[in-house]
Amino acid sequence: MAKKEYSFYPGCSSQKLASGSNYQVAVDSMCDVLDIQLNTIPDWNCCAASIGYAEGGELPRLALSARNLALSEQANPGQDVVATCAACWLATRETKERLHHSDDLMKETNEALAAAGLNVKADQNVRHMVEVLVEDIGYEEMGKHVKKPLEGIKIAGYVGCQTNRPFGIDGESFENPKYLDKLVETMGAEAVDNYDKKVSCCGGALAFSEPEKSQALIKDIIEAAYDGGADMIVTPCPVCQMNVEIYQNDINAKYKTKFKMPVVYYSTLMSVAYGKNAKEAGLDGQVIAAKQLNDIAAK
Amino acid sequence: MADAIKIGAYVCKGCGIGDRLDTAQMAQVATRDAKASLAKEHDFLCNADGVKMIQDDIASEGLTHVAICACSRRAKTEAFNFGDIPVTRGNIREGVLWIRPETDEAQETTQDMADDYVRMAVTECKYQKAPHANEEAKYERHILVVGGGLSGMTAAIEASKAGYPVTIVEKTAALGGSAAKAWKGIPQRAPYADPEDTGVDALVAAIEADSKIKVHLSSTVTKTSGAPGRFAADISTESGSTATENFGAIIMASGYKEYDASQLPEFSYGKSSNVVTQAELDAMAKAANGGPIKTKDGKDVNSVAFIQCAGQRSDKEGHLPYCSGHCCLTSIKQAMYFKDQNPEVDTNVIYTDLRTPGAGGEDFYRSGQNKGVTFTKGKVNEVTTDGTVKFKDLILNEDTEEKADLVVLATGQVANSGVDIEVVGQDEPGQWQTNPESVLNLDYRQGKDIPLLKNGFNDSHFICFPYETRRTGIYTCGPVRRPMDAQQAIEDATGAALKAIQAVENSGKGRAAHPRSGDLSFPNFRREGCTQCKRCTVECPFGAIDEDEQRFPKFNEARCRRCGTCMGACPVRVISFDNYSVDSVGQQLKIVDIPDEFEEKPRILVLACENDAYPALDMAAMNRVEYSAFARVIPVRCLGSTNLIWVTDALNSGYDGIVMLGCQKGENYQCHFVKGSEIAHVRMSKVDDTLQSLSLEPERVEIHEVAITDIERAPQLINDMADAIEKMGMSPFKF
Amino acid sequence: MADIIATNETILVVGGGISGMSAALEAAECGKQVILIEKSPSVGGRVNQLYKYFPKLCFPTCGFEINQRRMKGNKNIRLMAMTEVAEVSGDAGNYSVTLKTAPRYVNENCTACGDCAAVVETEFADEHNYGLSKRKGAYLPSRMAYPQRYVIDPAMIGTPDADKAKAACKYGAIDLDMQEESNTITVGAIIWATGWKPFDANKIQPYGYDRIANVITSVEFERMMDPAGPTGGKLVRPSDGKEAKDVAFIQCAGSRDRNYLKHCSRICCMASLKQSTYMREQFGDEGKASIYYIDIRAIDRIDDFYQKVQADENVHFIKSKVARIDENKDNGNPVLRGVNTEGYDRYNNEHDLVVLAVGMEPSVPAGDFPIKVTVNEHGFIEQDEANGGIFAAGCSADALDVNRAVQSATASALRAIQVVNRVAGTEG
Amino acid sequence: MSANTAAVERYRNSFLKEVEANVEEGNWVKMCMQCGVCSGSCPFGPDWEHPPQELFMMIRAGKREEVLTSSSMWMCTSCYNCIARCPRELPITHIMHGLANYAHRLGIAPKNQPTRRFAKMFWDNLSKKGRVNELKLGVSLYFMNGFVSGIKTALAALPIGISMYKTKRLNPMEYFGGHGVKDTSGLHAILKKAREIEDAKMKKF
Repeated sequence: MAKKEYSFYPGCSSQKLASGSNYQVAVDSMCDVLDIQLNTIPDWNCCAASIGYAEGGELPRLALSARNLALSEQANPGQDVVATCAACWLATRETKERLHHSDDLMKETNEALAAAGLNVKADQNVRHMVEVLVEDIGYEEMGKHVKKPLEGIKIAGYVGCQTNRPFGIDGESFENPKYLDKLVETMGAEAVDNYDKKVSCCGGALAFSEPEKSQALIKDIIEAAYDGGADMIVTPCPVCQMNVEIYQNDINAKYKTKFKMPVVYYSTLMSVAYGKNAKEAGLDGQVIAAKQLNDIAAK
Repeated sequence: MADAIKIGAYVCKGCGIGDRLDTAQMAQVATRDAKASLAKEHDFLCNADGVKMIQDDIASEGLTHVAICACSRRAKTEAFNFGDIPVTRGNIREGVLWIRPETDEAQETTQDMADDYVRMAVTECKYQKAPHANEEAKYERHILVVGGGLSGMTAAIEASKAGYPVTIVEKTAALGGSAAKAWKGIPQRAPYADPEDTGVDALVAAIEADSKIKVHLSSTVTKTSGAPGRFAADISTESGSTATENFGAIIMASGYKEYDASQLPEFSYGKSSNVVTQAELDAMAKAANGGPIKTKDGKDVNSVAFIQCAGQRSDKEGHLPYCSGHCCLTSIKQAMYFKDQNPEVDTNVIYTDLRTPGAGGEDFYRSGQNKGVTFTKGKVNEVTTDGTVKFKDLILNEDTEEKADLVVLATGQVANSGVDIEVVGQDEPGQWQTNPESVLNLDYRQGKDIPLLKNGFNDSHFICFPYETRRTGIYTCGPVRRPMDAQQAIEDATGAALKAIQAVENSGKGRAAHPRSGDLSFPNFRREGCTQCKRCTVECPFGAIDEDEQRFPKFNEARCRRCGTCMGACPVRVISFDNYSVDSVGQQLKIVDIPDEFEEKPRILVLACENDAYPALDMAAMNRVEYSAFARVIPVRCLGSTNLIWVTDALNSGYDGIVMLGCQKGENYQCHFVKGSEIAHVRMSKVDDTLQSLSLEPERVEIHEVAITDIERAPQLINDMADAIEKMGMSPFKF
Repeated sequence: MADIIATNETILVVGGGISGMSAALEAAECGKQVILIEKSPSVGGRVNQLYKYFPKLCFPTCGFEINQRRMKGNKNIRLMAMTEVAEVSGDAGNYSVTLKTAPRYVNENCTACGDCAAVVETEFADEHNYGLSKRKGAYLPSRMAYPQRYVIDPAMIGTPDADKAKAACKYGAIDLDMQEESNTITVGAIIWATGWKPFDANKIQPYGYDRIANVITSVEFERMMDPAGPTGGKLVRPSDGKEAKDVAFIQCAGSRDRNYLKHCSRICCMASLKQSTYMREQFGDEGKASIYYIDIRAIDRIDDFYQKVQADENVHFIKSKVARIDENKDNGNPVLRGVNTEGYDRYNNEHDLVVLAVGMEPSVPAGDFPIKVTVNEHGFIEQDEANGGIFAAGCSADALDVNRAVQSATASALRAIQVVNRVAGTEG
Repeated sequence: MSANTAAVERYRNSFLKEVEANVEEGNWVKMCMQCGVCSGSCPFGPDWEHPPQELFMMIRAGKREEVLTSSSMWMCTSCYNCIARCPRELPITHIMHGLANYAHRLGIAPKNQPTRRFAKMFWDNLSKKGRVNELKLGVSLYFMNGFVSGIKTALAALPIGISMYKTKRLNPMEYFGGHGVKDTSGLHAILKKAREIEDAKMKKF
């Protein structure tokens, strides 16, 4: 397959030594195998995620994403914008659609951008990395590169919210998207079918400000994974990954549970299956080690 | 007459009949006992060869009648059609074979059963004449439409488009009715977004331009006599002049009047000029003619509250128990009057269930919201004279209020349906006000107008047959039939026009209307035997029978539905049909072989309504549900046609039990002739005297309501009688 | 097949459901020549799959019996089963229509004795029961099937079972070599009465029809009540066959929703009110129904039926569009999650069974009409001069209850007659 | 506004119109048909004093005070369940954000609403350098309720911090500098302009 190029929007959490840095590492390894080239948008900025609204309001928030789109049009003309972070993707895609939905917004946004000598058309596609995998690469091709099938591992595909709603992945339903399960099986592992909490919310945006509330949700997500006999959870979203992984001790303390459920990225699974070592797969980024993956990676 | 006729009996051996029964014996029975002129067996009677055999015999042997002893009359009906030759069916397959076990001990009784059905089929033939259209049949294409509103005008135009001349009689001085008083109408085409022209002006223009449509304004129908094909209507003007015209059929589109809001003091109607009804608001809008709608005292309107179901869907005294169907859409339309003219005007619709069904309805609701009309689920308790609407917000669950410059009451539709001939002079509180004056002034013995169904509307009671009124050739449409909006009224009127045309065509050929559509038979009446007891004139469910000058019953064939209720009612048996009579059934039950009581072979006469009970027994047979071999089932047109003489004859000739199976009666009646089953029940309540006079147990005669789905129950009822007889013992009247 | 006599004074009715039958009969009883085609092996359509009608709670087969008799006795109607319209061309008063008739593999010799079905073993999902039960490969579509003639399932052809059926028939009624027939006829007007299909419940993902055994559709529930239905007239749960005594009805399942059907399907409220009465009919005081609704649309005089049901303390009304259904893994109960918007009560209600009051979707997708007709965004045919001599009847025209569908059919019959009368030049 | 005027204003559209004019996607509020699927779909459902559909009804009822001072819309965690399921296409998530933002700008949003305060920090944090600086954000968050409680929360969160640090997913040095865009001035100019335009659009009510 010919090399595929995309204009890449990494997002804050992916930065070196940030909460999602391991995600980035695994994505790079995965893309390397699949011959995907990510051309990072130069000088990209934060998307304001799903919390910037309160202070930022509508136009400034949209302007942030618009700036990224504008920079992308300059540096990587004609290329789809691809994000790995659900929030980044959502904010950017929403901005694109809102700008096209309202001429006023388009006008006002460009007025704002003009202050920095920028202009946006927002006519490129804005896509999540899993869309690239599912639609441009395809399961068959992804399967071809598997060197070490992830046999004997049972994985709960936790899709979460923002990769799934309101846009979602084409051909998948909001309530029961199957692409993570298919991906898991493509990598030779077993998927937990009808994983109850597949699309439940982890409390994302409120994890910091309302920890009790969001941890209650996280508890259910992990519990359901155990009920489904999962060895680990896989997710396409850095917010989900962090929230579900790092609060398990607090949850154990509060609910007298004994959770120790690894939460990994699809890209980590794929990198391991593609024969990358633990470091390349970002496994060293696990707060709760995914032992089975480490073992396979070490083979 | 019996000797004038030549009957061919045909016994089929197909479908296992030949394997399980002695068909040769059956053929013999046909000629020997029932006196068929010839009887033949055939391996496969309904196929081309079998049918040809019969046709050849008709030609060569000059058969006048044919008795088919094969499957049920409901099967292969088309195959056994020999034009004018009357055909009867002995139900051997469904009626005998499929309901009897294939055992040796059952063999004898099963054969008895089959033999009897052969006897009965041949005997029934003897009392069959190919019916010929009655002489009074007249072909009159002219259609009368009573009411010149949207429904009436539509019916007229649509009938005219099909080539039928129409006369419209309108009470007021102008065409248009209620619809004409509206500023705009509810949209009837996609995108269902905005109020649109009512279409009334166009209709009026079309009617004035139509040479086939005559209009009488300021006129009413002061007398309607006759029957389909030969109605005569007196059309009288206000000035008193009267002209009589002839019509083939009548469409009643007398519409509705708005519910009298003065019965809603709690809403300050009449106390405040700023509390108006929907109709009044439309009048105000018409006056404003696109400009801002002002209050009656000329002030600007900045806020409007619409109160849905005002005096409707309520069991309060003087309120309407029903929903008028159009009001939600109408309020949205009216709120748009304001919003389209000035978006700053606040319009709030207070409802309990917003009813905007169908494709267009929901679009219109959404369009209303889009224009800024707000909707509040709430229950209004009071409107004060200053326009304060006190209500409970059912969503916010609190008692609250809104002050509005104008309050619009969605009061409902009250039908202009004429007098209620079944509850004469009814006008008790708690009831909708029934119209004191008649619309049609029918010169019918049973009353001046069409019987009402419910709440003063003339709707049909049949879900599958929405146009079935109880007056043949007269069809109601529009809001007089059922509360409805303009779009439905137009559809309804078009349908009614079709039915009127159908009545014209069928009455012209002497054919019956639904449900025996096409039946040419009609009641023959032997005047000399009549005792003028009037039962037939009273009991006819369709008001077909009047009285002539000498007080004898006057049959108006074209009004008759051929149910035979009159025949069943007649104590002296002077009423009959060419193809259905006291004899055609009575002689069947008499020819049945009645073994003497020591043979332990009781006989049960089953009279089953051909519409529901008989098909139910057929389908039970298809499911191989067994029932007693002692039963002899005779289909009747309607249980209402059951004459007491059949019961007496049966008991006298030694039957041990009688089971009568009719349709559901009462409020949710299923009887296709409306009252037949009910009348039969009343009639049979008197049978006890007969039984006593014969000193027989009352349990020997049972009458039941049966549905077409009673596939298990119907056979069970027959078996129950068999068991009862077992307990009571055989009838002593076997000779 | 005998030649089809049709002229430009003939009316073609497409679809043999209650609307098509009514339109055909009403026109024929006005003396018009009618050809009635039906794509399935027998007429009757959706209503024939209903247990009862609202608001009278009477049986659809009762009216169907009358309509059958009207048809048997009327020479003006030519019924062609298993037939569809392939092509249409021309204008009002002169249409050329190509009809395709699928092979039934059973000819008019069939006496409906059932010997063929008795010997056949292969079974197929029974369409009449929405696939909830099986039928033989040689079958009579329903007890009231008209024409009353058996059918051999096309999948049987070439199998030994088919030959067994043929051998079992004493009347030479089975013809396994029957081929599809094509006939091109001329008609003056066309009444389109192809009706509706239940909205595909799988698409309503939050309700888990595809994941939860005890979530079924209203049409399936209706079949369960039929004594001749898949459960022999018992209301039982698909998961474990236990009696379903506490049933939840979810309104607007696919209707009034931009995610599915934008329009209101009109019948569903009444259907659920009707079905709530089945609970008492079957279980007496133990039968409980909960109706989750947005607005109860018991229009015009049938509102009294709503009032009657409301008076039953075993029937509960919750003003709420259910947000999601999960399954209680321990007992298979569906758990309904949502908010009663009348005063804001959050609920997590368990029921034995959930019935989705699925919406009405026009049978023929907007793009699939053989000739150009005006279809609105909901897929219903609009009344439009531009449609020439083609008129919609019943649920091809709008989401209608039976009563209104028959009215619509009667009206469409007149519109068709107007065209053929114009052709005949008999406008008085 | 005084009690009497309140009575007059009830179920009048003044507040609805204000929301349409000044709240992000506020023009959708009127399209709600009160089915409540949003309220039932929210993962934080039980924590809402007034769920979305009820807020919409309150807006129509003119309950300005109750709506804008409510903590409810601050419960939105942007899971988009409501948007996905709304039969009427309302962008509920955004409306909730919009209402929160509007209340916040008017200065009548509940003072100590934690999300409100966190959101402010988040924005300040990102708008300064153009990218989020997770540690600073975290630290300032811990101290948003004052020094003492801040230490407590910080200590409580310490194990997490350490584990993140161990796995190289948290950088102590970030506190002194860390990530950011190069063209900060351009970014600030854009945000300033955007804010100006938005303020100019704001209607007085």
